[in-house]
Amino acid sequence: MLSSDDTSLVGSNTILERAGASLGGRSILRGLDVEISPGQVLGVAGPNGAGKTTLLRLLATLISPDQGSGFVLGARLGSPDVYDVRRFIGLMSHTPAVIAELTIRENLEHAARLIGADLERIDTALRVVGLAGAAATRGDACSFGMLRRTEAARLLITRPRLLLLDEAFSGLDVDAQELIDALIGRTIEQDGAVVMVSHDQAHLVDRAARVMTLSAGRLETVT
Amino acid sequence: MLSSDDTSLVGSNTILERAGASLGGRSILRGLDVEISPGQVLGVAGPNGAGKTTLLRLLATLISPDQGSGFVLGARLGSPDVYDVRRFIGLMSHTPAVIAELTIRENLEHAARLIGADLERIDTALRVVGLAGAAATRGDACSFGMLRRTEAARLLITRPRLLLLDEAFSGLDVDAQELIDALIGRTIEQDGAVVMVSHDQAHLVDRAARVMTLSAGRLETVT
Amino acid sequence: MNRVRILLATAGIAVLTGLWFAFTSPVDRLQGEFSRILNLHAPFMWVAFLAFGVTAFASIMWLIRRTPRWDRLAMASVELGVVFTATGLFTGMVWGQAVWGRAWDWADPRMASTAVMFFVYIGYLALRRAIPDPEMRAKRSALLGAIAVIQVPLVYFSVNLFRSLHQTQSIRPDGATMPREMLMALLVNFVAITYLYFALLVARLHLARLEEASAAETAREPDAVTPPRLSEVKDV
Amino acid sequence: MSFWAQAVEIARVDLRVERRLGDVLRVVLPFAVVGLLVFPLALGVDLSAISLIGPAVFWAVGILFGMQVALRQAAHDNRERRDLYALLGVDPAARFVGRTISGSVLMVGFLVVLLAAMIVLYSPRLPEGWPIPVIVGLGLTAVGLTELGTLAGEVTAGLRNRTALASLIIVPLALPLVIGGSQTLESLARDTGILPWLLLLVATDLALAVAGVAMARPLEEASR
Amino acid sequence: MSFWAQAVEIARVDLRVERRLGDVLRVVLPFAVVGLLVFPLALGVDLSAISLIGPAVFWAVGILFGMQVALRQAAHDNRERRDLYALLGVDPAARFVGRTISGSVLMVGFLVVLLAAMIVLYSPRLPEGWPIPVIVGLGLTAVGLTELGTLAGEVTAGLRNRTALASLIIVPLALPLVIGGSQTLESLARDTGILPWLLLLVATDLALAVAGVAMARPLEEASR
Ligand code: HEM
Ligand SMILES: Nc1ncnc2c1ncn2[C@@H]1O[C@H](COP(=O)(O)OP(=O)(O)OP(=O)(O)O)[C@@H](O)[C@H]1O
Ligand SMILES: Nc1ncnc2c1ncn2[C@@H]1O[C@H](COP(=O)(O)OP(=O)(O)OP(=O)(O)O)[C@@H](O)[C@H]1O
Ligand SMILES: [Mg+2]
Ligand SMILES: [Mg+2]
Repeated sequence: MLSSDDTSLVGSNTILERAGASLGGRSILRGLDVEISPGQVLGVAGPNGAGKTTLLRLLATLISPDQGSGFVLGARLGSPDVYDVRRFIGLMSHTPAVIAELTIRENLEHAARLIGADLERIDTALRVVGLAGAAATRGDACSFGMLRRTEAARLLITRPRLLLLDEAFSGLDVDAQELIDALIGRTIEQDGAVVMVSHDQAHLVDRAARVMTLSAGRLETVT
Repeated sequence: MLSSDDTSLVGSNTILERAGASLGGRSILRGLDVEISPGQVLGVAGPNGAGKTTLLRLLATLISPDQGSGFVLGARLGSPDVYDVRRFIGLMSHTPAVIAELTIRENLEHAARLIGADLERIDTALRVVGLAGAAATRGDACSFGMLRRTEAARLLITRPRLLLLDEAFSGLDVDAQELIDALIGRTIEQDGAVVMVSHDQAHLVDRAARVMTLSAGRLETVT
Repeated sequence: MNRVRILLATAGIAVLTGLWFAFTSPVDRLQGEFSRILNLHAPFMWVAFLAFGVTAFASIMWLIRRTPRWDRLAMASVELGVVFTATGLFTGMVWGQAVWGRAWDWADPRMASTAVMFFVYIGYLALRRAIPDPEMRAKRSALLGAIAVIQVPLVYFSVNLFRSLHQTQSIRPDGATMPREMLMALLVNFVAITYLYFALLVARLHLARLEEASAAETAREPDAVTPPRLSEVKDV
Repeated sequence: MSFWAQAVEIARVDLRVERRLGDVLRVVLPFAVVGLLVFPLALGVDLSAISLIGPAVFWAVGILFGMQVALRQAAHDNRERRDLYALLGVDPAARFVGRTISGSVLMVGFLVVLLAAMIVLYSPRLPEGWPIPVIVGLGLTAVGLTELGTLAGEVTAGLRNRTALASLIIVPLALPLVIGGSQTLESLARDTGILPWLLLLVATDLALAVAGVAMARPLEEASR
Repeated sequence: MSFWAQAVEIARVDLRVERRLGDVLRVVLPFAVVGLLVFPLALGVDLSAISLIGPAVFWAVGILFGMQVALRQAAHDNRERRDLYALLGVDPAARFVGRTISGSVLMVGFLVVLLAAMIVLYSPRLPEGWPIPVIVGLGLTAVGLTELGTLAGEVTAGLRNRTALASLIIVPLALPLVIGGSQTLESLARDTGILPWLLLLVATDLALAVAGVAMARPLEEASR
């Protein structure tokens, strides 16, 4: 039987070719060429409103390009293939996605069950992110950093092959920031790819092989 | 006639004496002694879930102490006096408070009108925060950083005497982070006080005369 | 503009001609003068079906092509379909009151199903108005427009489908053979009202294009978020 | 800033948001007009009797859909926004008054259009000199319903299942308003003096206004 | 993970959330029972006729409040949660099925308690052998209503004024369900064969299920 983490059916090819995207009838991204190889960290920088979050949502298959084309983990964006690869994409966005009425543990259990992951990973993940003692706290009674840690725990459990981090360090205390590094490290080890958005150039340069800078929806520089 | 910025009726005395606070029946803060003098920046550090946000909400008069006592800008916490000083408290919290159906300019106008501030400040504030070109964007079409900048513009317009910053640097690009410094600087100049929460010790030490560290709802150290 | 005016004017003439036929044709002896209403009732219902069919077609075309014109067509056609259904319902009710002494009966499958169809398309219009984003609006309404059309055959065949459940009205001349002149009047009205539909459709599409053009003028490039101008902090 | 200036500003912005979302005029109103048509059909009323039941149907549909109008603000409220208003120095009572103003404008608009539709569709026999008393009665009912909705919104602020809860709170309390509103017309027809009914409405409106203003601060504090 | 396992997990968690919030059982149900009492009073029905109108009142109250039950999930949905489910690889159709399962459980519970209350309050004359056909009819109606509510929630996902819109979309479409549901009892009384009505209900449920499953992906895509 296939394990739920089996990725043999998933491509590793993630690439955008002259891709553009629109929101609310306005063209936000234009003519982006991006290639992300397994085992690599790509940094994304750019001023506020440049389109970094929109780029991550495009790579997460949550929006479709209205220009050019793209593949994520081998699935063509805008095609039904994306449904097969979504499970292997992990996204940490500006606002944490934790179900308010469930406790931290229940949130993780729910995710593990839906994805078919081993439930035993939950306890370990809770310990790793330092929430073992707060596992019974409901989502709506969590501090901001606790929500972010819960997300980190979920990403530890779901083991994405494409990890998308939107200012993942914000809201975490100094100790917990190392968690993000651990997440990145593990994804790379398992031959996954990471795209990280940050406003801190030093953060990016330390971790990413390449850093691309967006400006007004276009690629400005790649270093 | 009194100008809306007139603060002669407002005390400047902000102090907590053995104050504690509870949320959802759980005691979150305990026995806090804090004194904030005009013209001073107080830094607050501490791990995730320590109670930093709760402390700021207590100082913002949004929750009342259930233990000990406190005064904010001369008004006793839990008394009706707080209604008179709230207008002089500025809070930047984890989630930006921008009305989604209104444009950025309308949001600022609304705030200015409610507070009785000069509407001419709006254009200047928009230029200062770099949103003059985006003033007609609706709140629900803003990027995260644009929302934070809108909040900064609002704080420029409302000129608080007590400025409470909860990880205000997060989400802002490098240029825009200077905005926060400008806000702090101006508040201090006008003899206001600032309390800033951050996970970045360097950030705090650079700006704050004193840094207090919270841990599990108690004061750990003050430097 | 001119073309639209001419179309509307000729449609007016066509409808007047239809009315003339309706009022001069012989009447059914059983139902009396009121049976003249049938000349309007049936064509309005038929054309309403046509309109919803056009919407479904346009919706499917939008899903394939994703060009705004199909979305405009779907929207314009629903608006007309709703107006035509309302007229059909109204004439049906007037007739029912005259012939059966009752304007409405929920137990009549055709009446009930027509009413449901009417509300669903009103819901379609409300949904459109609730979505500001043009792309999202087009997507969702295309889905609803393509699906909602399954009600049309249900309404049409409701009389036969549910006969086993409920008696049909005894003097309802479904499928009854009519005198030639009566058939003639009905057909003339059918042509006239179909023509009216197309004329109004063209006019509505024209208006929609104007609306969209003016909206496009105000649509902006993504916003220019610029670096802060700290030098002006003191002026705020 | 003065109490009234704040209330007016809140009302102004609320009406602008409504213009953008079109909750009332574009979503609820058309359905209410349709409801006006369907109600008698559902009850199986004969067309010849229709002119008699017009007003009753008007009130039934008015209250049912009016509830959605009354609760619209509650739907857009959230903790961030409440905190924002608090720290802009907005008096909770001014917020209550402001929302009542904008809500009443919408509710009056809603009920007047519905009334016009009812008159066209049902052509009820109206007693002479009806317009002024009826419109006054309608206005007073609208204000009361809005106050109720705003209060219910405040009482349930911050709760997750608030819309369900709030609508369930409104319905029973709206009864005196609806009775007062509908009786203005009836007693006009029976020539039995409408003043008592108008006074009932005024008294209810005032009582709700006093309750709203007096309770504004405690409710605001209870919502955190 | 398999489609069904996902659907069951969604249903399980949804029921747990309901247990915590108590939307249905603690908020809507008590009001519905009160509604059962108030309805005949509001219509001015004479008490001696009360046993005759029981079933009609049951259906009127059931659909009115049932709508709130059907729409409860829509109230807890938001963009973050939709994105979360998408990236957990949840098939939109599995989400639809899961929500239909949990919603139907609640709706059946709601309707059965309401029916019991109606029987106690009105003591209607019920034809012999009513329990099984009526409960089956009720169950089928509940499933259909839930499917409708879930679909309406999907169609209006992400819109700000969604509850108003969704409830307005549901009501007309619920008509065949209510007709089917209420006719089971009637035709049992008139001894005219209930099978056609049960078949109507089954057909509607199936049609809605097919529509929900088939439309799940396109709707999911249209919601961003
Ligand atoms: C308000 C209630 C009514 C509704 C909703 C309604 C609905 C419809 C619909 C949808 C059609 C078009 C489908 C078709 O052509 O078969 C239609 C046609 C027709 N209706 Fe009605 N109807 C109503 C009342 C009546 C009444 C009271 C009568 C006569 C007693 C009547 C007689 C007819 C006839 C004769 C046709 C044309 C059938 C044909 O030639 O195919 N309708 N109606
Ligand atoms: N739903 C939307 N509708 C219309 N425009 C939008 C929408 N969401 C974002 N935008 C616009 O898209 C542009 C890019 O937004 P995005 O969130 O991708 O920026 P970002 O690079 O992540 O910025 P930040 O650093 O502030 O997070 C902005 O100009 C914003 O106004
Ligand atoms: N509404 C609430 N009900 C119950 N407990 C709460 C509530 N909000 C917060 N808490 C608890 O209060 C504690 C402190 O929360 P607070 O948000 O003040 O932390 P913080 O120091 O700001 O943390 P972070 O760095 O993560 O933002 C946490 O343990 C949290 O679980
Ligand atoms: Mg962003
Ligand atoms: Mg915090």
